Amino acid sequence: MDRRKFLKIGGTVAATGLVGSCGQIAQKVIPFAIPPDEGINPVEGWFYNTACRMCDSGCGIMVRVVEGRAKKVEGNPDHPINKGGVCARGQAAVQQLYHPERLMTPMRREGAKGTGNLVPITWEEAISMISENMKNAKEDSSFIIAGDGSDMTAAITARILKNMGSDNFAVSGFDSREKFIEATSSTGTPKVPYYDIANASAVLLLGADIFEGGASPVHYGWAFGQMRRGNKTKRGQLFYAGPRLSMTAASADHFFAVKQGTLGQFALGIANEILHIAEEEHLLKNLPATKVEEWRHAIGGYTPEETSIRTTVPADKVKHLAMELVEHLPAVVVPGDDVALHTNGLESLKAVEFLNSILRELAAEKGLSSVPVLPKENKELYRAMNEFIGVPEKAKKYSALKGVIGKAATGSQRFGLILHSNPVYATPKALKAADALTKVKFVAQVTNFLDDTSLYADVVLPDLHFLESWSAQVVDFPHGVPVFNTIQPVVNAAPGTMQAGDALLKAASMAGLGVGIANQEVMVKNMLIQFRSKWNGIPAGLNEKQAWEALLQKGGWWADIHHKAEKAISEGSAWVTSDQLKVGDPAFAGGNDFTFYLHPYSTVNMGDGNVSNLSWLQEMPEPMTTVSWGSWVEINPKTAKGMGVANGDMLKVESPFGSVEAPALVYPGIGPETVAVPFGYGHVSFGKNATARGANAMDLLGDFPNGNGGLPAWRAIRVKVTKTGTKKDIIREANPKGEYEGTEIFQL
Amino acid sequence: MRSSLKDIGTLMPKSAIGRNLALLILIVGGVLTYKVTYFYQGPIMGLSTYTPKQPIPFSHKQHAGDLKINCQYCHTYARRSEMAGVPSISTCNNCHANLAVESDAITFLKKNIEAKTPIEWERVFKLPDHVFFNHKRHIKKEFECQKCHGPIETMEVVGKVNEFKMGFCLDCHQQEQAPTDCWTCHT
Amino acid sequence: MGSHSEKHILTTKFQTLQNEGKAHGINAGSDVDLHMSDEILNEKSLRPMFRTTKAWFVYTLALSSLVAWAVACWGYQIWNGMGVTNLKHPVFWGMYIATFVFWVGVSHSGTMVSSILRLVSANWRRPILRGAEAMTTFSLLVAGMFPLIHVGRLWRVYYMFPLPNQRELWPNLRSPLAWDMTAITVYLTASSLFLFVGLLPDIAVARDLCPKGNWRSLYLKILALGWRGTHRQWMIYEKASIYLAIFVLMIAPSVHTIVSWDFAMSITPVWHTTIFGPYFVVGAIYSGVAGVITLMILLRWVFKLDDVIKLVHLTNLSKMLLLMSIIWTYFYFTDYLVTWYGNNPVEMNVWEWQTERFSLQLIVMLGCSVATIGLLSWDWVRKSPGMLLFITIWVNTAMYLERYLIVVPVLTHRDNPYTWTDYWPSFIETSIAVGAAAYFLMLYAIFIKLMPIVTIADVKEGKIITGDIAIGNTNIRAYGDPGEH
Amino acid sequence: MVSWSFNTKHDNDYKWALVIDLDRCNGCGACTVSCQAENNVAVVGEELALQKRVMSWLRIERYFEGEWPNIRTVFLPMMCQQCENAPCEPVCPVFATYHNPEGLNAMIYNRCIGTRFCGNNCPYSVRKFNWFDYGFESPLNEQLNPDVSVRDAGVMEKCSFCMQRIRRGKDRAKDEGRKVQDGDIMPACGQTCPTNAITFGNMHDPESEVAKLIETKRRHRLLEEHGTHPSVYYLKGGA
Repeated sequence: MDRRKFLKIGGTVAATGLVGSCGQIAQKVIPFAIPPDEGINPVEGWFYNTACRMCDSGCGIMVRVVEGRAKKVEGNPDHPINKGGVCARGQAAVQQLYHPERLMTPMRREGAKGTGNLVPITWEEAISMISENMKNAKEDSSFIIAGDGSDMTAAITARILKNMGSDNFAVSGFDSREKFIEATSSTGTPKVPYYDIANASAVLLLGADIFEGGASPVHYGWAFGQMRRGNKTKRGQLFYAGPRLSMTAASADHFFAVKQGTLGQFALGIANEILHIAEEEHLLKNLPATKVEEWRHAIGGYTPEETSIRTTVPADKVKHLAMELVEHLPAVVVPGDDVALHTNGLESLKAVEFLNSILRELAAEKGLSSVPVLPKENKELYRAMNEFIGVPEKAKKYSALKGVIGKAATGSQRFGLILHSNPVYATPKALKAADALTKVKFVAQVTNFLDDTSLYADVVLPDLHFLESWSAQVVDFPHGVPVFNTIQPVVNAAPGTMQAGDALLKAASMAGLGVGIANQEVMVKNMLIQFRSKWNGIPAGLNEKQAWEALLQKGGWWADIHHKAEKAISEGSAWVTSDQLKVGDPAFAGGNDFTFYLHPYSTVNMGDGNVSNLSWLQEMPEPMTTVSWGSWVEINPKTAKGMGVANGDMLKVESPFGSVEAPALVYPGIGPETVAVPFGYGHVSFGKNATARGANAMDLLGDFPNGNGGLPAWRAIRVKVTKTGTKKDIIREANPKGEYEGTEIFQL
Repeated sequence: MRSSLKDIGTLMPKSAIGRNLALLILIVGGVLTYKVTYFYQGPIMGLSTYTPKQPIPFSHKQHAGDLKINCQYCHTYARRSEMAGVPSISTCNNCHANLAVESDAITFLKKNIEAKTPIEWERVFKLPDHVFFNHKRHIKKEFECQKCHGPIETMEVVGKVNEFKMGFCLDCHQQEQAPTDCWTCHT
Repeated sequence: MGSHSEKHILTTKFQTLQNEGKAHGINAGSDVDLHMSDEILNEKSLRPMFRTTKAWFVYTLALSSLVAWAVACWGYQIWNGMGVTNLKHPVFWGMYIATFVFWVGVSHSGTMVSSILRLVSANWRRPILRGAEAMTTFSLLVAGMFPLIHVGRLWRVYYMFPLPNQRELWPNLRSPLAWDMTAITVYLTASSLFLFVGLLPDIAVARDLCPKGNWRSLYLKILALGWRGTHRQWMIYEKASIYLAIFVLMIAPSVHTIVSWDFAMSITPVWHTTIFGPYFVVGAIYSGVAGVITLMILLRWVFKLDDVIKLVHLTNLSKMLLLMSIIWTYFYFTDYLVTWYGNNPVEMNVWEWQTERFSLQLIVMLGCSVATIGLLSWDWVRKSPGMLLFITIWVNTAMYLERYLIVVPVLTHRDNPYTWTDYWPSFIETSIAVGAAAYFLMLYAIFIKLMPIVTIADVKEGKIITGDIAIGNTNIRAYGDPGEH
Repeated sequence: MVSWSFNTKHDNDYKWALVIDLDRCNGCGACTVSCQAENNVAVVGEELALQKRVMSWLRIERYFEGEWPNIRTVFLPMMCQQCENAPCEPVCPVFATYHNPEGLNAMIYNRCIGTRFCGNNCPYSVRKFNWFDYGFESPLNEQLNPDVSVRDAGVMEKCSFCMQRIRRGKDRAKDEGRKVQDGDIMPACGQTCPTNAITFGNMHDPESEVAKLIETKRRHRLLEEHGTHPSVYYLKGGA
């Protein structure tokens, strides 16, 4: 259905001073100070295009605004990422905007760090304090931890940081993507590969929970819909292989339970079987025979039988899966956290890429292909825009964060700035972020809510909510296609709040570190001026104001993507050489007495926990467990019976790095040797909805394997599980018995 | 007591006339209660029940009556929106930029215009928030505003002429064969 | 004529008369004591009314405090919303509805039994009528409260009445609840009328025997409606009571059938069955008769009415109870069998759940029907008030549980398995249910103090038509035979 | 439709239907929050959620089959099915819920007296009751949708197919002097669905997408044995 027809695309920023409460019964009638433009129905309201910042996927949204109040978030149908869809978290943006606990005034710390004793101060005081401490900062004695390194606030602060003679910029919103970049680094164009699910007819997900997290749940959701039923004649097949039945896995036609850390070997096993089939059916003719031979030889060991021993997937299933992939071309294999976050992560990723390149080859022979073609100039543009933002690529890596926290821990840091990020909560306990922050002389935090990190901040600045602020974002979208989102204020700023970027600019200029920019809005305009010529789609005839409005009305700028490739030998396979085709057995943190594999994962409603204080998301049942208002430990029914554990029994989960306690949830979708713990719960201080609710899975994680600078192998941790004897009610929407009757009663 | 009540028999009216009379009284009584309850909650035509004092003594008699300014010149959303909308001060300024500027009402207005602060009018016509009236639809059907709001153009101070009870809406909807589905007005 | 001396008796010579009454050889077989003089009969019947012991005050006070507490709970519920109950999604009906059905059921004994017995002119009926009819009226008053307690917006409940209004909205006559309201109100009116008409001659007696300056005389004079016992009055009285009996007899079954339709008319799995109408009616009479027996035993024990309400009455009633329990058991198992044969997965789920969750209640309920049939088949059981008391109380407990088991289990485990849940009444709900029982007993206790609890006139009539009549020097046996029992 | 039902007669222009493709639905739950935002559905909090008093009009039911590792999962978005022959309608003693001319089960909150009979009689258990008065803590009330009335304690509520949107869509179509076509109206759930699993339209318009979809062989309706004739059609998953 075409949403475009349904929604008016919103105009530019609303006329200011819209107050009043018509519609509701009220004693006073307060008219508009300035009448809204002709043709607008003030009750239906306006739709303003902006971008969602609830996570950093960068979906384009349009917000319904009635009489100066944001009412509802809808997806921008023209946007290449979300195609008009919005996820649960995005929908909750309006609740975040009008949250009763939103911070409305700057705060200063009183007493020791960690006590969280904050007193309100004026903006002037706050700014002067910050500028003072900016002055005091010397070479390499200041750092920034940002929630997202791709928006205007990050850009401004990065410039200020440079003037302060430091490049300790770290982005805390890390996930397994950097592993992909590592894996693809040898190709010369390091990137997160884009898997064109939409046009594939078979997709194999290797532990890739693409609907729950990762690059963009909404985009992959759309792609999944297209694959499944977008094409009227054929239905796309979805296969999932991994250690847990995740929400993504639940949508798959076939689920393969694979032992932790062996997914790379699983991929090679399938590749082997496919090559076997190809040989029998005389496929892969276009490739040089030597190369195929080389491959056959390199992965000869991974016969279905061998694979089944390693991965616990029966050999016939491996064969069957390989056959399915060959039959449903084009087929794509998507690796996920369970591939990347293991000690053999890099090898596994390469193995998967290898499998993909074979499948591309097979598809190409049939004249099919699903390799997105990325015009060269787009890549250039993307790089240029990233450079404009000015946040170094390395800042987005885990190592950067680790480095910054490490430096802070030494006590060498005098000035720390934390932008919409909660490192104290959202980093592994092993990093000791809290202790590190206490050692920093002065920590300023920019946020909308007081959170765990605010306990260690000297000054807390109440930033505008993203629905109130001027900003823009260069989305790190896996296409490599540059997506530039403009973010405009759809409602007036809440009293007492202020654009933190502007405040920091003021502070910087007071400290003599000015970067010559008035405010964030100007930054966005500058980008328009600089890149307008390269942004095709904005008519050349327009003057600056018109161009500006056109940009805002569209919600940003993005290049069109076309998916059909003429030639199939893509950069995917170029770097795969036979000597790389081996995947070692995984190693695990924790000795033999740690009897369970730990599976920490982020749920679709809580994510990494930065939205845990929104009651809409707390009350929304997590789709697979149907649990709301609290965290849990998933355990296999048989295992639970063996341990005498029932729903609600408190379990103590101990890893080599820490331990958590949470009620048990007997969950059939998990292996007998695995326990799963969701992220996003167990805040120390984050408003009444999130504080002390459940356990923080981050406490179980640590640096493993030690030594390598990259992202730790967080799916390669083993834990002890013990009953504490206490019980806690789990709020679970589904009836444990009834959830097995539904398919019969509803004939599904 | 005992003497007055001879026996149970005396309870029943003896004559046929008596019985019919009783029946008649019952029927008439029933009809009366119906009518009474109906009119009690129904419209009270002609008399303004609620005339609050407004921040500016704006005279609809003068503007709408004598000067014959079209209602929708000021209440501009009426034709395109659910709500008619109280005009914004800039609308007033269209004429009063250089008209009757010396009167203190207008000076008050000017002050607001400079300060860009809207005037807080007292609401006269209220609907409970479970009722959704759509001005646009009624305007498009070329309905007289007066039909509901009363003879506004004769009023110095606007007062409520009709109780906007459901019966009031319903009468009209039935006469005009307008939809009487509950969801037409309630959500 | 003799009113003066009788008043005298009532105050002083009471004890001696009592002894005389005892002295008379009471032939236990017959239902009326032919040799008991009218004075003594009046004495015995009016004593509960005029003689108030401390015990009564304590008893009534205790009950009324329970009622007060229940009312407070109700107020709390209205103030805070229905959430103070344990009702939840999707268990929208619970203890309140079960209790409602129970009390409507109880109400079915009195009026119906007495009218049946009137119409078949069973002689043994006489002394028990009043107690039974009063029971009907009061249990209906209690039952009528529960729909009001149950609704979410009590202050809007008048939407259910066909009041003319400017919204031109009327009640929905397709809804079983609308029928329910009508049925209950009609039944209440009819049975109160029945009770009152039956009372007339006895009120007159009470009026005449009322000691001077006793406050009761005020309302007795008015309510007696100038009853003089003239021939015309008696004729009208007889006619009226017969007509009313027929009328009530027609209403009563329809009422509980309609109550059963609250369930049967819905498409809820276990409820949606055609047998519910008769099944409920039988259940109602079953519990009702049990209720009557309980009350009669208590009355004759508390007020020493052994020789007015005699064993034979209890025995006959218990025969009726036996019959009812057999019929009820039959209906219950028919219903069960049919549903089981249908083998609808949802209904099977409900039963599975019922047996695992409410096993105790099931045992009490089914055990009861078995026991009543078993025990009541023994003659000595039917003749032992103690046993009867035990059985009848068990029966009513069982019947309450039956209603609970009809309402609750299916709602907790109905069509949509995702929403399966559990329900257990909250403290508020329980207090209100208990308060209702207390309310019933309180009303009854007060009634005993305001009106003669024994149908004096009827008993006298019975005595006349079964005893001897002196004509001149000879005593001629009246029609009817004292030894017929 | 059903000759024996008590339904009011239909106006022939519109008959709204919702088609949900279970094969597309990935259970992400965006629809549930979207519905909550659009229809001023209250948040009940932890204690009441534990007592099964969540108010959400739309929930995603998740059903399992089999055991690890061979588990089949079905997501079933469940909202009011807007039955053609609705069990909830006849039992309401005050016409608070009734069949509207466009084949929807209208629920009029301010008429409801809270007998909860309708909720009892709904085989899908989709009606929700306001057990308490759940307020909207300021400034959260600023977000309330002005097109939807806020419900009070003691009344039933349920999915309305976002009838405020239907009304506005028809209103707009009327202004343009045409009938409502596909794309004019979309309920909040379908609006936000990332996988485009939800389609909404007018069954009486043979050109509409829903009219076409409900002819396909994957068409499925829930508990049809009750003869409720839902207006919500599910397209079964699988091949």
